Order: sequence, then structure tokens, then C-alpha cells
Amino acid sequence: MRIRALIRVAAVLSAASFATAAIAASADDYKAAYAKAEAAITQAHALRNEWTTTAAALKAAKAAADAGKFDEAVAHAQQVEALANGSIAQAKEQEKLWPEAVIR
Amino acid sequence: MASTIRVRAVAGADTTEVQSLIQHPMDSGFVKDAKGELIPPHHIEVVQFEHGGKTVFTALWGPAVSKDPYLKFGFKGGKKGDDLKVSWVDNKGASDTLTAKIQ
Amino acid sequence: MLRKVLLVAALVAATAQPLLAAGDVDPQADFKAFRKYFTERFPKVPLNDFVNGPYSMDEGLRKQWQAKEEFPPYDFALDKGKELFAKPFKNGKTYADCFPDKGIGIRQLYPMFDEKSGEVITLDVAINKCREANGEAALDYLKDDMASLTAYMAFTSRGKPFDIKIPNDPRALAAYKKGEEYFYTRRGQFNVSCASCHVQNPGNHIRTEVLAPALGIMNALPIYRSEWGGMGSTSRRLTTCNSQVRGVPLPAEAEEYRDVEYFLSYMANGLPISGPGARP
Amino acid sequence: MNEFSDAPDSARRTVLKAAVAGGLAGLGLGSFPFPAFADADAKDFPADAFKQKSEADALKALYGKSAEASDKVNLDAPEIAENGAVVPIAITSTLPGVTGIAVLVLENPFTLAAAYKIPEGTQAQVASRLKMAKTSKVVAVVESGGKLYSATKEVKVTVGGCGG
Repeated sequence: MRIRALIRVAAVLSAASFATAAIAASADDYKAAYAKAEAAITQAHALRNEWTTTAAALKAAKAAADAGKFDEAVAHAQQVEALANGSIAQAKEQEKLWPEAVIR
Repeated sequence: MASTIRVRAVAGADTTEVQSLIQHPMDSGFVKDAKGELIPPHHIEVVQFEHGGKTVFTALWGPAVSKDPYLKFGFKGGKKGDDLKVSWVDNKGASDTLTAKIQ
Repeated sequence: MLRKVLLVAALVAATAQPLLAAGDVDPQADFKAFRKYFTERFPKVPLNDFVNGPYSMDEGLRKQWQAKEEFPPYDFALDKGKELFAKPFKNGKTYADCFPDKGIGIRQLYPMFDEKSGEVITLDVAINKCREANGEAALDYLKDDMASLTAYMAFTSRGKPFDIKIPNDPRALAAYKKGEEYFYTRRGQFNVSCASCHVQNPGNHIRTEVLAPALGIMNALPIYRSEWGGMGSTSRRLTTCNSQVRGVPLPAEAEEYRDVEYFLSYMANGLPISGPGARP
Repeated sequence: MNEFSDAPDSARRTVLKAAVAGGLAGLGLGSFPFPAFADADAKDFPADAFKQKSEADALKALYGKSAEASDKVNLDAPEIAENGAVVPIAITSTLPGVTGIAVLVLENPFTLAAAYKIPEGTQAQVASRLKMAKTSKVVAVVESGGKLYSATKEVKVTVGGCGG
């Protein structure tokens, strides 16, 4: 399960960096990526399961955007989305799986 | 203001066992604060214990002694009800003193 | 392990049935299984010693702890708590007016299910309710004053066995269940639950710490940690657990935290309060 | 001390008694935040010895000589420190006429951690708690009859006590 989650995140991340390497990103690309990231964070928050790394990546995205480095900003925003989605998937999966861990 | 010094001195048959705890940050000088700046060394340098007008123990401490430092030692003599005076001074000149009764 | 989880996931998906119906909350059965698990896994640890956390698991650590207990570093926090506890509010009343037995020797009764609000009230929450009822501002759950106050109240209760009641009220049972769920749910980027550490790995090292067993883990709270260089409240401990596994902590005394404290304290019924504890 | 396993009540009493003693001591017997400091004197403090980075230099600055190993110096320190911020260290000696005890942590930035003056009538024993930056040899030094004797033990530190 843990391994699977990590693989999932890693796959998304490598896809993201590949995409951004191909074409230079614009402010609009960043806005779009940021909006998606924000939506994922909101959902994770509602599930009361955010990861600390998500917030850190969001900060990095904003900083890069402020510096006009949109390639980097988009990559960070996509990372945020991937991390937030990871925590969402975890929360949903655990809703079903937790009883398996109970001492009986 | 409560004293920075806690002492427990218990008279036995032959010797008095003393334990003390002193409230002090004992900053080593190697730790950084939240802003990333080094907290300057701030530590107790000398602790003295006196019984019957005589110094029975002296501790000389560098910055490697733990926060709220603890000490345990024993001396001959001392009986229940005697005074035991404890004093400390730190590297910034702050100090405190307390006279406790031996139990 | 991985295969097992996958298998379970497949089963769950296939049957698409909730594993637990609403009716089958059985705290007593859980209690028995929980106790059996720990006593069988650690046959050499006397039952009442589980409350000493990592010190019940490791002789080297235990010796250092005992040396520190000769004159515990939390002595100052304890005195501070005593002072705070006795200090009258502006209206002349004190904490003693809010609690059974004037607040002395009662820590083992918390968390308590409050029939009026239908919620679990921890000792820390009860302290703030007392303050607010007397026109005082609430204390920060994560800060020193709350830690000192609860340390003193725990100290006056040392040796008294946990006596947590789960009344036959659907709201109390639901809170218990939520606490249990929180305890066993994996979270944070490290994907671990409270149970991953404190059920599956007590006595083992995580990085440099020896993990405490879940049985009796609440009995020592609040705790003085050498790592903190001071006394920390139950809220501080729980939120730290979250951030250590790279999860964003919930607000202090959030429902989940109160419920998990309820669950764990119930599991420790009969075991003595040992708080305030000292931990690495 | 099996604090709660065998005798919860007596353990509790011990701690209670201790708190009462501590409380009384703190209560009435005169505590002044910044009194004229008559007895312990900052001038007594061997600042130079506490700035040395090696065992030999620290001992030279403190006592003007070096130490030889002795089984009459007993150093009680944990094999693995639970936290480098608080490492309990106890030193005792069966040597006659002990006048001083010192403890050094060789890997700390400054090796000398503490020195104690032992007047006649005071026992050759002291327990305290020290900070250790990392795994290190700890050396206990006892001054007896004008000579220095030492005992050494390695203490493993996994969580350093110097923060930062």
C-alpha cells in the first residue's frame, strides 16, 4: 500500500517534469496548475488528511511564480496536486481498510 | 517569586545526602534560535553548598551541564533541622541563594 | 503484508459492504483483545508497568529514567501547576469549584463523556470550560500553562487506576468508535497509523526513539520530554505524532483527538495514572 | 524502582514527600532573585579550563597535570544515552583523601563539562546530568593525594544534546 502510493506519486512527478521540460510554461499554465493544486488541497483538508510536504511544495510553487520562474512553478504546483491526491487516496482507502488493523 | 533552587537534604546515620535541582536554561552557546541565530552561552558557573559555616561542596560548571541542572553528593555530619545554604552564580552575574533545612 | 492489504482491498471492493455495521461497537470485547495482545506479546512486562512506556521495554533506558526520577526535571513545572491551580479567578472562584473532589486525584476520570453536549471532554477541555465559565480566557492547549496544570492534576492522581466510562449512549459509542478509527487509520506521507508504531512496534526503535506500547500510553500524560526541554500537554504529544509522520496536525483538542484519547484511556482502564511522565 | 508495578503507593509517597520537601524549601526560607553574592564567587571559576578542546589541555589548565587510569575511579554512565540533552553521569571513588572530581566529554566542543571541589568530610561521589553533542568517551577524573586518576567509558548518543 505504502509502496503503491509512492510509486503513484513518483509516476506523476516524473511525467510532470517531462512535460515541463518540453515546452516553456507561462503564467497562465501556472495559474491552471495552481488552481488544480488548490482544489486537491481543499479536498484533502475536508478529509482531514493533509501531508506536511504538500504545504511545503505549495510554498515553493508560489515562490517560483513570484520570481517569474514558471517552469519551476508549474512543476511545484503539479507536485502539490500529486501529493494532495496521494493524501486523498490514502484517506479514502483507509476509510475502508482501517478495521483490518484492529486488534481482535 | 519562587526560588530557582530545590534542595532535598536528608541526614542519615553518618552522612547527609544532598540532591538539588536548579532552574536555569544552561544555554550551551551552540544552539540556534528560531531565527537561526546562535543563542549565546548562558550557564551557571559556580554552585556552593554550606553547612555550619563551612563549604561542603563546590560545583564548577561549563555549558555542557544539562538544563535545570541536577546534583547529588554527600557529606559527613549534618543533622535534622540544620541549615544548608545553597548559592549559585552564572556567567552573566545572575545568582540565587536558598537556605533549606536538613530533613 | 503488502499482499495481504491488496487482498483485503480486493475483497472490500468485491463485496462492497461496510465491514462493520453500526450496531457492533463492543468496547468491552476490544478491551479484552487489546489487553491480551500486549500481555501476550510482552509477557515479562508487569501489567502496571506498561504505563511507563519505553521504560517498560528497555533496561538501559529504564536506568536513566530512574536516575532522573530521583529529582525529576519536571519538578518546576509541577510547582508551577500547583500555583496556577490554586490561584483564584477574578471572580474569586478556583479550579477546585469546577471539578469533583475539588480537582484533586481525579485525572483518571478523564476523558469523560458529557451527556449534555454529547461530546467527549478531556481534562484539558474541562480546564478551559472551567475558565470560561468563570469569565477567564481559555488557555492555549499546546502551551506550558496547560501542560503544568494538567501535570499537577495528574500528579495528585498518581497510582489511581483509569476509570473511563462509556455509557450506553449511541453518541458515546460513536465517539469511542471514532477514536478507534483514528487510532488505526494510516495517515501522513509516511502512511502510518498510531497503531503502526504503538501496537505493531512497541519496544522497537524508530530513528532513535524506543516506541511506547499503546497500552497505558495515556497514563503518563502530560510528559516532560528531554527533546522539548519541558513539559508538554496531551495536545502537544498528539500533534507531534502527526507531524512526525508528515501529516498536518488537526487543531488541538479536535474531535478526533478527544475521541482517540477516550478510546486509548478506556483501553487502559485499571492501569494506574503515572503522569506527569518523563520521556526522552 | 519499579515505579508502579510492585508498590504503587510507596512510589507515590516517595514522590509526594519529595514534592513537599521541595515546596517547603522553596517557600519560606528566603529566596532573593539577585542578592549580593557573597559566598560562591565568579572569581573561583576556572574559565580557561572550560575553553580547552582536549583532555590533556583541560586537565593541565584545571589541575596542572595529567591523569592515569585507575580502577578505583568508578564512572556510571549509560551505554546508549536516551537523549544527549540529559545524560545521567555518576562518579564515585574509593581512593583516600579525594579533593576534586572532574568529568570530561571528549567529543564535546569544550571537553571539560564539570569540576567539583571535595573538601574534607565530603564523600568522593557526585551525580549530575550532562549534555553530549554526539557519541563520545566520557572521562571521570579524581584528584587524590595530589595526583589524578581517571576512568573512561564510551556513551553512544543518537540524539545530540546540542540542538541546532
